[in-house]
Amino acid sequence: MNPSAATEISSQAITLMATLMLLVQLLMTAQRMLLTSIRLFAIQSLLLAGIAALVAYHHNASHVYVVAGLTLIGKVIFLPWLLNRLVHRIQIHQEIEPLLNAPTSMLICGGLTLLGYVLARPFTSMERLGNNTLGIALTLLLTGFFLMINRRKALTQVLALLTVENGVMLAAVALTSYGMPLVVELGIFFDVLVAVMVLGILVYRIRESFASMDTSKLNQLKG
Amino acid sequence: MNLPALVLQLLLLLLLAPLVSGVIKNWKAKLQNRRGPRPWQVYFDLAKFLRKDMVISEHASWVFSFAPYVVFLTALLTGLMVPMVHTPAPLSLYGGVLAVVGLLALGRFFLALGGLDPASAFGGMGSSREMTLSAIAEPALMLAIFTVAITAKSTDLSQIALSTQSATGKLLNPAHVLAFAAMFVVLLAETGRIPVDNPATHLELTMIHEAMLLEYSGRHLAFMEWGASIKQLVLMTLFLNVFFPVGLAGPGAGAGALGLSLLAFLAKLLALSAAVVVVETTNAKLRLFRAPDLLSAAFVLATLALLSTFLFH
Amino acid sequence: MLLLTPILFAPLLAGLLCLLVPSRRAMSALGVLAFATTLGLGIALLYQVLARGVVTEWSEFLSADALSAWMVLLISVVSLATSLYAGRYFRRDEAAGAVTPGRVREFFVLTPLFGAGMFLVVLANNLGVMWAAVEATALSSVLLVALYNRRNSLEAAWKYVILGSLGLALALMGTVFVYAAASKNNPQSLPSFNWSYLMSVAGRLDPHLLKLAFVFAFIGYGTKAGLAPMHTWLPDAHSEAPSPTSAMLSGVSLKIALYALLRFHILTTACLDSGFSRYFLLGFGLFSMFLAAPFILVQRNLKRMLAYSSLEHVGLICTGIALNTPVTIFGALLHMGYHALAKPVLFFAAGNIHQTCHSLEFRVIGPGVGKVLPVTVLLMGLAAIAAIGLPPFGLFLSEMTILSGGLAAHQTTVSVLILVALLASFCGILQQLARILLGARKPGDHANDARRLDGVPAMAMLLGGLLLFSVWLPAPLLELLHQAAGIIGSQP
Amino acid sequence: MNAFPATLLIFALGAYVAGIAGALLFQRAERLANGIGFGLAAVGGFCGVLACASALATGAVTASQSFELFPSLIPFVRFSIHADALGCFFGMIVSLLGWALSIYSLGYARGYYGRKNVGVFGAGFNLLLLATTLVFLADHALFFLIAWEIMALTAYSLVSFEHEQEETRNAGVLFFVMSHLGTGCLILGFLLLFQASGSYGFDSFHALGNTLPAGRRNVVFLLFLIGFGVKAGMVPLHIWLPAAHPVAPSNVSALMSGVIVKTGIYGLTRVGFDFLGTPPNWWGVTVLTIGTISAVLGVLYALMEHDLKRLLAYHSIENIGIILMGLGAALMFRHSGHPVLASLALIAGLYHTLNHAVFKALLFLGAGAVLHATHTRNMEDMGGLAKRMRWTALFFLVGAVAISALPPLNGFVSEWLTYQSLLQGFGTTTRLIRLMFPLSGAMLALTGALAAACFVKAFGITFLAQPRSNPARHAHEAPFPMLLGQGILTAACVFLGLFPTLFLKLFDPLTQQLTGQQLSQQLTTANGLVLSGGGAQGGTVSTLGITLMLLCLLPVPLGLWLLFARRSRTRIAPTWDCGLRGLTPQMEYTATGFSKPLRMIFKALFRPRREVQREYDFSPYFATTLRFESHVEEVFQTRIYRPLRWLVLRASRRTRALQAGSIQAYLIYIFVTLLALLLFAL
Amino acid sequence: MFVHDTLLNRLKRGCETMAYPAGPAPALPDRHGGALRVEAAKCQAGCAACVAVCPTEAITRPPNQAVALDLGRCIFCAECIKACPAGAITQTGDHRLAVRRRDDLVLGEAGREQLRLAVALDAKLRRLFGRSLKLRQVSAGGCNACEADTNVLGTIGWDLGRFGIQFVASPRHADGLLITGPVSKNMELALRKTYAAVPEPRIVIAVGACAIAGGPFVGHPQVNNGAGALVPVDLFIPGCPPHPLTILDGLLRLLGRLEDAPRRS
Repeated sequence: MNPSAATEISSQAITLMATLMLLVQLLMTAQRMLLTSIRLFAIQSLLLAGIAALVAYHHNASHVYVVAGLTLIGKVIFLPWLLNRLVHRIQIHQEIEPLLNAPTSMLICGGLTLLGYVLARPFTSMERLGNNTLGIALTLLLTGFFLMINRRKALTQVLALLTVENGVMLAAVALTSYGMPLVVELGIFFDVLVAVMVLGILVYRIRESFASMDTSKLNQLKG
Repeated sequence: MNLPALVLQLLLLLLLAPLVSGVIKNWKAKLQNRRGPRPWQVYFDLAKFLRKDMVISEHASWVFSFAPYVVFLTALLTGLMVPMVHTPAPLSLYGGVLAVVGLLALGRFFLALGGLDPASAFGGMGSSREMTLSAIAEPALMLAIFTVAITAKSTDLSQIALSTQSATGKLLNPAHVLAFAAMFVVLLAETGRIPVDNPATHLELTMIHEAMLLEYSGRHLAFMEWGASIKQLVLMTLFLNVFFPVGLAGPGAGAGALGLSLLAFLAKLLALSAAVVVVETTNAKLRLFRAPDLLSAAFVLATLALLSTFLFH
Repeated sequence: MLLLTPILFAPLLAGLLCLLVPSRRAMSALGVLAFATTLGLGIALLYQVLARGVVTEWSEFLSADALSAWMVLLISVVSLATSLYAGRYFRRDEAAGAVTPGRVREFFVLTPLFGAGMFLVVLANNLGVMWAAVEATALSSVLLVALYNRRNSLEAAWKYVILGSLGLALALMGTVFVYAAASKNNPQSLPSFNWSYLMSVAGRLDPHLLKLAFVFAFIGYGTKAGLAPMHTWLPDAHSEAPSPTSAMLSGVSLKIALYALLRFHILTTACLDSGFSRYFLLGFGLFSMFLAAPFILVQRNLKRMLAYSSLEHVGLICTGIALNTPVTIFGALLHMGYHALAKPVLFFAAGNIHQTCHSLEFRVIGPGVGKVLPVTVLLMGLAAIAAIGLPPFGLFLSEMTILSGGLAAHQTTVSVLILVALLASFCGILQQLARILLGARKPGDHANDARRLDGVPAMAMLLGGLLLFSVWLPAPLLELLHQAAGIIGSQP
Repeated sequence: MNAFPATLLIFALGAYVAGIAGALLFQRAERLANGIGFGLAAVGGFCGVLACASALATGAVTASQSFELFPSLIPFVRFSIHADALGCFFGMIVSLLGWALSIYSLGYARGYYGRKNVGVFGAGFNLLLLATTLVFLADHALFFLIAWEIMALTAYSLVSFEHEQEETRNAGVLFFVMSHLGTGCLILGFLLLFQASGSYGFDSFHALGNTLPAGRRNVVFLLFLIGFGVKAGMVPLHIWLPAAHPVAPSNVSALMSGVIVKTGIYGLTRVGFDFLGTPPNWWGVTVLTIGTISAVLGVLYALMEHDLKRLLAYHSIENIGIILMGLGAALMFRHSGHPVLASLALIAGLYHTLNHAVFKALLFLGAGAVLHATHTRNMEDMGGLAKRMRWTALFFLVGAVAISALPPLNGFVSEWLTYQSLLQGFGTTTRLIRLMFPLSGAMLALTGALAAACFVKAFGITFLAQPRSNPARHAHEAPFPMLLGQGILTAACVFLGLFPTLFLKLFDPLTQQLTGQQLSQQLTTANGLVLSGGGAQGGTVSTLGITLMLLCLLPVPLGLWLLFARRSRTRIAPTWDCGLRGLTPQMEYTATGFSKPLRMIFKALFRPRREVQREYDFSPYFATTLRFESHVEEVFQTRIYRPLRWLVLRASRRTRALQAGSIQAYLIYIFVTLLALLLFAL
Repeated sequence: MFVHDTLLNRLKRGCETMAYPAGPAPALPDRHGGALRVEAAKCQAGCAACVAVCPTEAITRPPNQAVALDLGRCIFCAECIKACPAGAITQTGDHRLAVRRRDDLVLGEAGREQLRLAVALDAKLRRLFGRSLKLRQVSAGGCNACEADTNVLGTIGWDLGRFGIQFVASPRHADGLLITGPVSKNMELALRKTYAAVPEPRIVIAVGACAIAGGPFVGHPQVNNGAGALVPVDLFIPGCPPHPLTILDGLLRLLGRLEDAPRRS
């Protein structure tokens, strides 16, 4: 396989995986079961790890392997496990009615996707691998953001936040030839880990105090 | 300062003032088809008051006893600032129209305090009304005087008189006539005449000036009454010699001219008294709250006078 | 001699040691010791920076320029005061049963970590590390906010962490974009992500990318810095956190985020050679100032009011920097310092009032707090006078500096707007505080406070410093500020 | 400035500083704190008077230089003072009042023993004097603003000194808020000047206005007019004044009404005559109009008051109006190129400033003594105090005569000068605008007459007749220091009234500085005994002559007395009560009743509300109880400020809805901002 | 024009004040018999017809004494004249009735058949009040008839003002009191106070039977039987009510302004 063909294949694969990430994101937007969402997030993270691995392989950048590995361990295995446990402990499985119904949400997500692509257009030339991965990354970020707004359960908000994070990581992998410097990656990784743990603690405490996880009930502080 | 002139004018003021009041009273009675008190009745009254004992309220403070002297002296002093038979007035240098108005206000200030001092409701009422009406009369008075003062470019009464004298046509100037009219209304108010105040009323609730004097007796009362009549004379003189300085002797006039001037002044004074009598006889006293209407009419007249100085300049 | 490393590690060490020591008193002493050390080191750093320009350590992993040195001083002072204050504060809380000893330990462990995180933010040379450090400060402070574990504090913490994390995710995006821009320039090797490097190649970076990067970084760090309309977590967190934490959050944490934002601003300006980022700072700064005023005016809660006042001051600092003249930037930095000295005093006093009156609602605190807490209220009054920008305190001077700089640069409209906003919040704060501090107690009120001097040393230290530096700025400090202003405003 | 006054001036400032330190240091020992605090303030005030007056009298001010008080350790600010003629003049006012008020306070502060912290009180008083003096002397805009704000701050603290009452607190806040809004305007004004000159030094502002573009210059003028106008209490920016002045301790009220308010006048003069160059006509017209309105409305509202100190406060508004009339006329003359007339009007305004400071402080001190004795400010509870507080009554009466602009006291002199300048102004132009002069003069006459009415009421109801309450019945004379303080000011009233020609010399350097004219020669005739309104025929007045003549005429009534009534006796009897069972205090005329005719006449303005509740058993003509309430509210309060406040608060409450507690909403804010910025960045 | 008409009319009418005292006094009305004359000498011994008919107990005849008519109490009803069989009591038609002393009003004894008309004030007081007298009227519980007749003096026909006599509102301005009515208990304080309010020297004039002695109310527990009990009276003007002419005569007599007035040395 000549290098260009390899690049081509890698590129195709990355594009595919990125698109799948977006698809997973849309699925998360559309459904309500908490455990399903966690699983979907795990899948999304797995795809991200795959992309990272592909990039690492293609550029022969060993530290990006580390990133892929960390993503795999952290976001595909550890965090879903943690969140699963939390769901079981707090005995809440289903998201209540989101603010906007599914069709409207999908419509908005479509719009956001468009925006992501438009934003990414000037920078497509920078991508070594994949097509429009940056656009997808931005879309992931924006739809994740939208998901946070649209959902009211504390846990789903955490999940949505994590998908935003995935989007950022995708951008990091997609845009830069070698990913970020290792120390940064490590920092980011541990931060995200700690963040989720902190969030978990809070979710737990909120559940204890409010007997609910509905964040729309967290509205005592006004003015 | 010309001492003989000063003494002369002082005597004139002291002696003429009660007579003017008496004459007005007499003529008023005459117009009511009665015989009326003699014109010099006021002298008798004053002499009697001076000789009588005084009864002073237990609530009154020193202000009460101080006020009559202030009223009397300020009236006298203003009289010396107004040209009576010759220009300049004896104390013309010590103050012009502003000082005259100010000194009269000083007298009124103490008069009103004297009314309040004995803790009588009538006195307070009189003070309140007096101060109210004088406050409303004051701008009209000032504006009327300003109209002539501006043309004369001076606030000195003698200068104003001279300036008015110098141009005979000025007397028929619309500004002058309007100011003259305004001043006449103010004169009625300031001297406590019908239709603003009734000097002959016995009913406390309708009183203004009298109400403040209710507690005064003896020589205090004499000085108050005398002061009031001097003030009346001063205002009339001001009115006559500033707005209508016909016959007024100029500076450095000889004895003959002065005599003539005195005669002219007396004649004008009598004429003005007659006018006051006519007004008093043919009008009813206004309600207290209607009096401002009259005075604001005077103010409007004065403003029109001022405006016409601008229009016909 | 190593300077930056001990600054970073002293609090870290203290925090970890706090896990071990038994007594609250010892924990508090450790905190004081750590931050006193950093303060001393910070002063040393000041002279080093003045002498050498930039101080670096760990092969440029850590680096400190004038701006960083200034921030180090601010962090040290505020943290020192907080540690001084916290001991007594938690003794009373514990006595009242408001917190468990475990929670108190949590505080004494997390606060130095929080401080260490902030030190790392300002000392890190690498933008990514800086991001990570900001995230670390956010996470440590979230737990501090939630310390009381009451419904309201949990709600506040939740909002803080969600909005903060989201913001930081966006900031990370911005960081990624910058990195991308840097690596595009240098495709062959692993590019340096160091500040010093980035600045050196700033002119050659992709402007579009940097614009996008700045937008993300702006929203991200702006959220953390409490710029309106991303500020919504701020009043909640400030009001529900324990007062020492509120003081840290308001006194320095906001400014640390602002510092991070400023780094992006400097870079963007250097790259674009235009006022692109300035307009952001200007617009949002002014908006923050104006938004704060009505909230202050009809506020019902003491600490929330103070939080909105912080919002206003942050807005002013942003605006001052955005006016982009040496004078205004100098003024803004000066203002940062004065505000860092004044605002914690207010929060400390609010803490005392809270513990005495058991509420922060103006209605409950009611008139006449001065009768109960005379010393606290006196100091609070002075600090409030400072905070609303009255002489003889320095905030007046820094505000005047910003305004005159603005006018000298013919930014008349902006200056007028600044002035109007300042006046509005002045009226609000004055009216609110006069309502509670002065007056006589309501009959039947038995709130009294035996320990009237609690927290006074910390407040007196800050206020004394404020007063001192209001009339006398030492020459080195002045020089440092000018250098720092030069770093921010060296480009158009 | 030659060495002597400058040293003395510094000494005065030093005394204030020492007073602050001493009073604070010894705050535990209240007697000592009182003695040190106010004693040093008195020393400082005395030195200040001496320094400023001698500097003005010897003309040393014209040669004075700006010098730095102490080197500034922060950039931008220069703590430099320049005792120029204008500053010195106002410095003299503040020092004079500081002197008298401090002596008064030595007695007044005793009332706080054991109740309040006298040390803090004394320190605040000193600080206020210090800051105010520095406001007048500052030669650098930032220093000026610092002094200005410290002055406002100290004044606020002193106003709120008796903060236990809610009324006091609210008034304090209102004062401070208004003051600060004004300061905002000042800051902007100075900033605009700074923008033009590039420096904050006052020396760089001289006649700067001539180089400014017209629009900019007008804006600057308006800003300063508003800024200083708030402090001066000109209508309609005055609402804080009647609220704040009454609630302050009386010595502070006196200082505020006497001096603090004058800082606004100082500022307007400084800006209008020094900084802004030759003014356009409308500036003067505006100031004159505002002055006229302030004068009339101030006195009208004063008449409606029965709170003695509020009444006095409204009179401050009136007098500020009169001062502004002088200043406005001066501006108009400056525009039309009549420097002599401008100087005359300026002198009129500034002389009135001095006079008002003296007599208003005196009146407030009197009110303070009354308050001290009766513990009420309500005139309806007073009465009969002239017998119980003889000296206070006398002093108050002198103040009342002076403020009513009655000859021969000082109020008359300055109003006379104002009249003169207004009347002579008529000839300066042929345009219709000149009608303003005599009309303003007429309004001035109305003001004067109403003021006289008001002070008849104030003095009469407070001091004369029967006591209306128990405290008034048992009132006692004020302690000696309080009397001495009042005595000094009384003497000042008399001297300023009787010897205006002497004091006119002090204005020479001032007018020389501001208009390039010296008028003292022109304004005096007859060996300096007679004041002349400029020009030999323009009109003259001699208060001294009037007084002497009054004394000379005294033999007339005395002679009549001797002639007719040598043997008459005087008997004390109950007041004539129409033969009823004796007069009770309830039957006396009340303050409210006294002003009723005016309330009715100016009904359209006052819109009085009255409520009468009558309870009766069988016939409405025989009421068993009757409750009468009458309110007059200021039209500015009801028509402008209250709706404005309501609007602001409502808008604020609406804004509060943004922070409704929903995290979703907060996320949306960020999201929308992000989208907007992204689109913008595209 | 109103002003014009008024003035013209007034001027046309001229002076309508009566000539008295320079000219003749106006005639008394028919029903007014003027002063009474009592000649006790004419009385029949033991006759007390007049005593019985007198409604105000003005006529007394103590045992073994001459009849005495107290004009101070008399209401001039003329019943006694009709009742007297001897014609001892007669009407003189004289309007002059004012006296200075209370017992000058008691008629009957020989030598005291007529009123001893009032003498003028002493020289000092006359000098003081002669040309200027201000009076304060006190209506002390009467029927208002005396006040009405006093008022008549103010009309243009009588014009009391021409003599320098004037009624004033304030007792402080007054030189004396003019009291009408029997001085009921309710007016007692008022009268005392009014008297106290008048500055010295002062005179008191009691007008009408009530003010002199209580008139028809004499002896009633609620009246003081006239002003004399409370204040020193200088002039008594009897009548019920006295005719204005009588009052005017009394006043002028007191001031020594009538030609025929007997003067004290």
